Amino acid sequence: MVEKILLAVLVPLFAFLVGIFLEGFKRKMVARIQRRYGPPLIQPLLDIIKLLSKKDNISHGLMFDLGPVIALSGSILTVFFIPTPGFKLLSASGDLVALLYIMVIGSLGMALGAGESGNPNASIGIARALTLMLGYDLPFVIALSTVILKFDTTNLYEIVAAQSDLYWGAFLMPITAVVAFIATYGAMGEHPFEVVVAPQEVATGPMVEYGGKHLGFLMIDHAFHIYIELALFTDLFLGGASNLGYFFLKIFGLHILLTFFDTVYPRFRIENAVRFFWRWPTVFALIGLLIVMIGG
Amino acid sequence: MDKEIEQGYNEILESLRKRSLWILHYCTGCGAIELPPTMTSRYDMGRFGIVPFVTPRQSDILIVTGYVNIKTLRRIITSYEQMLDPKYVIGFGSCSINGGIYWDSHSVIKKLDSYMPVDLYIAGCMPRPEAIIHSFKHLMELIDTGKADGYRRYKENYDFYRKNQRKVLGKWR
Amino acid sequence: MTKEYELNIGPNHPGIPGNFSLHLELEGDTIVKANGDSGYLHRAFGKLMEHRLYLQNVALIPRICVIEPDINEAVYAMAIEELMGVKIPERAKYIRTIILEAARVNAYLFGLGIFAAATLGLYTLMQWAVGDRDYMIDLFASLTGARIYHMFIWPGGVRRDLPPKFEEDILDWVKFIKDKLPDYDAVFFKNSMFLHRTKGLATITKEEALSMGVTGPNLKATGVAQDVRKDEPYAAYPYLDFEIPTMTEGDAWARTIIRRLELELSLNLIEQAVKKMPKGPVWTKMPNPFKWYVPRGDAYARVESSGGEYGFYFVSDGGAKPYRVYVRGASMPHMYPLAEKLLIGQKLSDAPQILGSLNICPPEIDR
Amino acid sequence: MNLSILTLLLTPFVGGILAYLGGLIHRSVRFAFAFLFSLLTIVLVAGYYGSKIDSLIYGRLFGSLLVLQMNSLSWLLAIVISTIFLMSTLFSIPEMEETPHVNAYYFELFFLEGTMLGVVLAGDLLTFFVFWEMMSWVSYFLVIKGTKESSQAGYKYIIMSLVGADAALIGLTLVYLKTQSFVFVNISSMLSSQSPAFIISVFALFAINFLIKAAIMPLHTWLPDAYSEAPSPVSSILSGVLEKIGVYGLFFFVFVIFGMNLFKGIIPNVFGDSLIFVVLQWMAGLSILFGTFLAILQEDAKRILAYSTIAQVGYIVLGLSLNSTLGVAGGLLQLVNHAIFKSLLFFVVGGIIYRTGTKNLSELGGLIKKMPVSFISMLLGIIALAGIPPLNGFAPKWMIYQALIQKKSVLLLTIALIGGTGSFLYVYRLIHSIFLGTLPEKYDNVKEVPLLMQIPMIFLALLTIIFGLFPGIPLTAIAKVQEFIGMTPIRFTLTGFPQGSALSTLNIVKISGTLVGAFAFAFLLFVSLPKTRRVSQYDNYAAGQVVTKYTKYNYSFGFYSFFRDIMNPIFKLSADEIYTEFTKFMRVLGDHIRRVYTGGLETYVSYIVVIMAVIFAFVVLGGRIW
Amino acid sequence: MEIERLNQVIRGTVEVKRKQRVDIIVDNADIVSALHSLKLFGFNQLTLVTAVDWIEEQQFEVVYVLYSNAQKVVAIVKARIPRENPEIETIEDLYPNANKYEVELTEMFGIKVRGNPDSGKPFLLENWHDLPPMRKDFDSIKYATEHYEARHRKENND
Repeated sequence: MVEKILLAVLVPLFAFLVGIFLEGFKRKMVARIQRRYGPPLIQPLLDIIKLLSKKDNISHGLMFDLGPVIALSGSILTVFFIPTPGFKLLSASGDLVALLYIMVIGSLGMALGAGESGNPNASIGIARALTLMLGYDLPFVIALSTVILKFDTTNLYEIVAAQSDLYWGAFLMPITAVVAFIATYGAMGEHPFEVVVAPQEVATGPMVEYGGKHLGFLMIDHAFHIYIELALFTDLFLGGASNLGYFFLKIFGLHILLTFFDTVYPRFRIENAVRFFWRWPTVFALIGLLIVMIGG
Repeated sequence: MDKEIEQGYNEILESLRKRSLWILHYCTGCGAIELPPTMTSRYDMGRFGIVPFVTPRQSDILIVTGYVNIKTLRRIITSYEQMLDPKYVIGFGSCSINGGIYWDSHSVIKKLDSYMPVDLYIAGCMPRPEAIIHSFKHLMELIDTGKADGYRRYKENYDFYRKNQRKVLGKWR
Repeated sequence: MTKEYELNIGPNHPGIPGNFSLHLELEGDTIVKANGDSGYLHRAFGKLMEHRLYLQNVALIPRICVIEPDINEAVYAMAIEELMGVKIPERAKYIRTIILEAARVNAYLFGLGIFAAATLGLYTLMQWAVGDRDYMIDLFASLTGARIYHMFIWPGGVRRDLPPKFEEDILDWVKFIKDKLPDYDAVFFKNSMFLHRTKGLATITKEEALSMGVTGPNLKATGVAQDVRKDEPYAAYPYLDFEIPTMTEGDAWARTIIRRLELELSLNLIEQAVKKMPKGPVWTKMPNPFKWYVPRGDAYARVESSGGEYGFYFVSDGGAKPYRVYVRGASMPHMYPLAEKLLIGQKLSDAPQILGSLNICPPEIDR
Repeated sequence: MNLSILTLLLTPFVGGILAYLGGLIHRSVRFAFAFLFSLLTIVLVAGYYGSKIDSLIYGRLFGSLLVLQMNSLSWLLAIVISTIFLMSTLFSIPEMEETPHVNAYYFELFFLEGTMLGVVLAGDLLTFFVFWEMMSWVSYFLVIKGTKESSQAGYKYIIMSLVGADAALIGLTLVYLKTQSFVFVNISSMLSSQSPAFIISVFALFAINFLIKAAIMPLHTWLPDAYSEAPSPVSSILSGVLEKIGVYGLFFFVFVIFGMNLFKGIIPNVFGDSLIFVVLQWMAGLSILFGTFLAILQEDAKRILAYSTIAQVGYIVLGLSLNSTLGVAGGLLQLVNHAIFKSLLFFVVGGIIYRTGTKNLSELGGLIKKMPVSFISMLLGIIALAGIPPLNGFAPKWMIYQALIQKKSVLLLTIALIGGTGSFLYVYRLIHSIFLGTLPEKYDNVKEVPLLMQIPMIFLALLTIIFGLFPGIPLTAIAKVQEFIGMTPIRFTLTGFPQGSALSTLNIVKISGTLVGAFAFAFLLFVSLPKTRRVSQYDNYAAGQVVTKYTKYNYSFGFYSFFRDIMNPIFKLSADEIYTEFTKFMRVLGDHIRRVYTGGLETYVSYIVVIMAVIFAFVVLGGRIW
Repeated sequence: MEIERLNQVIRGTVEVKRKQRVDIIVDNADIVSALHSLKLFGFNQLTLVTAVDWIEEQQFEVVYVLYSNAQKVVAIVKARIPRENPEIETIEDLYPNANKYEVELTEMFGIKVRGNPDSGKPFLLENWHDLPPMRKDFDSIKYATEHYEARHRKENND
């Protein structure tokens, strides 16, 4: 029992620390690409502390307050379902399909909270976020179907176990892995898919009225989000890992790759982003699916 | 005893908090031209955790960059009141100190601190990026020592500020 | 039934260039009505100049437009020179050209950087461009000590000769920027996403542009090679060899690429001017500056700024202070009515981009 | 002879008559009767819980027995019907108070319930068909009691229903001519000797009828109008149960009356499935996809729900047509749960219309401050609809996905998952435009809906939670249904699915427990931080400008307009044109029929007589064409 | 150059000031017709519209600066109008960009523009209740001193 409680604390903590480190590292790396020195690695943590300790917080209503809370709790819940080496807490309670829906809980909370702010910028941001979600979900779902078909199970732990000894998903179905990577990238909302926040268009979109501890919560949630997306990809296509160190390294490598794209691409228009996802990634996802269907 | 702990806790918080200051992205006057160089690769104020942010709710510092037109003043005050405590105002350039070269203009106010509490002024037209960064460092010191208390002053002397604002802007809210 | 809703872009908004507000009425994602709201930077320069001596105004006028302050000095000097009938020395002409072109390059670097960051979210170009621009700012600072408002050009020529080694330094800087241009191209001008978002966006035709008084890069992008530097040459431009770049597309992409070409042109002009620059005096001796009396009359002096035609309509009654000055900013017709018209029917996501591609500089409108 | 089925069947009719008569005395008498008899119906239905097949022969016509029967499938439908009707009756009390002909409304409402029960309890084709026809007509009369446009919508609805009914009538006649019997239990064995073409034709004729009622994709055109223009309690009945009757009919005919054995051999197998099922699966898939995408683009609260009904019923049909233990169980669970949450949503929207007088989303907003109970109900409703755990929409979808994976129907899985994602879009639109955003000034004095409207909402909202956390409760009844239709019953636990029942295990209570834990942690962290200060909705970021009550600062019209831009080319190519062509065709058809009919009941009866005569003549004279 | 021919088409004084500049002085009533002729003549761009307050003569001088893209000539059209109840006709239909210049004229000088729907709407100023600020009889120094609090110099600089 004690062990379980300890794990229940440790898993989210690990996820948070990874997320926050990657965020900090990203800022540093982007700064270096931009020929700057960049903020210290712990800057995201400082930002969160600053935001959480704001003396004054505004609220537009109960849902406005609960939005970030639900977002964070949804993310924490998701973390428990993602196979992390060494932790096996809720493996029997849900699977990949359930995970897809569990991941939405946080977004829904965030959407509800942002909606209550009564700011059209926030509403547009949410509308964009949901539309974008529909965009990247199509290739992503096809990719997931391919994975499920390939390993013939929806249990995440079994999927990870099936990829041992370098039988990685990425090697078995490279096309699908690339598609899933692009979709994961879209889900993380970095450039060029940064249509949701888009400060220049909708003034940070859903976060427009959020400040203080609300924004702090959202930033914590963002750290989790980075971890979730990348860890899921790692589990599905990079064979998970045998220990936390390898797991972290894989996530770290993915994140560096993402940051490169983030730095050199401007933003899509939302329609174009969705059209992009529905064009080549979807076609390639279907090709990947076909290969697996034929090749078994 | 509790009070001491609380004080110590607050001190630690302040010292961490000052390392993350977000500027409201609002170019009120021509001083805004020196902010991009300060942000970008040559001077990079991001080193100190200072980055521009979009909405007043998210930001900590309002930089009044240069002269303040009365039309702008109204928006500045609106934005300032939307910011969350603790919030700081930096008066940037000579124009915000005493009207500068626009002392005789019919649409530019001359003394910013009559209308909103200013924690720090930067003199010069334009202040150089080095001066801006120095002023941020100074603001951090002020935050550390608790002297950057503009938001408290604004609350305490709300009637005074509101009276001055009304005088210039008329009954506007 | 209320279909539309209102949205303000600016003044406190990263999508707007400067302190300026765009009041949009939208239906869903489509703009049905766009109103510019200016005046946030209104300082009434016309009125201020009426209060000041001609010499004092030299310090005042650069502050009209902060992005490219030197054109103000040049145009002010040119107006007074026209009224007083002063001819300026050859070297001063070249120095003016160098300063103006360097200022233009600065304005383009700054403008393109902000355009990339503030409309497309490509911060990398902004970091690079604004950082590279700063080395020229250093050179400017060596002129009079000021980074932004140099107050170097004044009636009769320029205030003093160039500092030592300035010529070599500026050539170095030109080379430096030229070396950087491929980087900019790779990350921005040839970026597929940029092409995707700007090609065919907010197209203006030649006729529209001419009838609305559009000038500068925005006009050149529609295929009209109109440039004050060629049409009514001032400073040392008559002695320099250059072609005005034009494009025919007239869309946001063409407007941006034109600025990229102009940037290259200006760099070439600087090189030419530095190489051709003669030795000699830099200031036609004028009477005691505090007692300048400009003969009665009016003049319209104009130069080509980074945005387009920039001019002063200058009236003197023969006194010690200007009688009336009207500042004609290039952005005024670009915003009213061009941008207001272009925005209608466009998507919200494109609004900052259209404004950015028109290179609208709010202080020119407000003055 | 056990008369209890008859008692059960007659209760709503008696209730309707009593409510009508009571309403002539005083409205409270009407309410009392309405409430008591709805409750009585539930009690009577519930009394059948767990009992085996029970049937009653109540007459003989055309040489065939007339039968009522109660089996576990009927029971499942009957309990859903009676529950939703009780809720709807309660909801109707304030809603319909001011309308004219309120007595007639209750009369019709109860008649609808009675006829529906009749359909699910029918043991022979004739009873089935008579009740079916009555059901269509009564529901038509209820639909046209709504808004001004409702008569047009109802017209469309009844025309489509008539088309279906005619098809069914022809089918019925054909069957009777061949078998000389209406009784369900005879049909399968008697048909087996017939030619495959005959069987397929008869099945197709019946299927058209059912697919129209179930509004499966190409036959859905009547639905959005009828649902959105009908009075809200009626909408919830239409969406919650009436559509399920169509699904019920379809699968009752497939699984029970015709039986899978009948199709074996005459219908080829495609992808390891009978072609019928494959066709149905893809029709369901299309319904999911287009229902969802069209729902996203609606500007009217009830139309969103109407289109979402098409999509959600698509899941039911998809699940059932998978013809596997998991799929059928998932489909039936979706049937039960969809009735719950869709009725709930229609009730909430009905309450909004009751208070504000509009269902136009762009005129609403910010009502969360005024109507918290409605908000929470709708929140639970949309979470359930979107299939997000831990509410009751999750388990059926999960089961259907698992069944799809078992079948390796990856494309359908993709469509179903995309439909799930798409549903987030429209449910968020719904809750955002109504409850979130800026509160328009004109709604400053809006109050929460009356208690009688709240009770159904709260009850159904609680059901979404209970059935969500414990899918085992409805699954108990569903497993019995599966036993009844001769299928391996689903294995389940109270809170999910054990090892071996599906590809993976599921424990919803554990998921929700963890969620609650995470929420508690986050919430405690949140409240331990500095307090929040409530600000006015006008104290809002507007790029430095001031927002006043005159500012139109609410984004609700064309919420997904960029999605429209994306979809436009696709719609132009496919659905839009077909759809417009189809409606055009329907209108032309309607115009022709309008010349013959004025809409009166007697004309319709004569029409039936004529049609029957024609078919009779056709069959007698050229009957050997089969 | 055909600039000389302008004399024949325009009712007003035409003076070629220098190589690329021609001044045209017209009556208030002839402004629109003169600009119309000039547009036909090739002056297709309106550069600016402004006014000069000749307070001693109790007159406003309205100035239109036009540019001919083909001939590369600047034309400055000037018309004197009385200072009392100044009014001019709009040229918005000739040159679309004249709108805001005319709005500015109304705001800064109080010159009414007939036919311009926006004339009189606030453009650069907000809540302005004083004289139009660009008039010579508006004393902006006095206004500024009265309305805006100034910073007093401290005796000791600490």
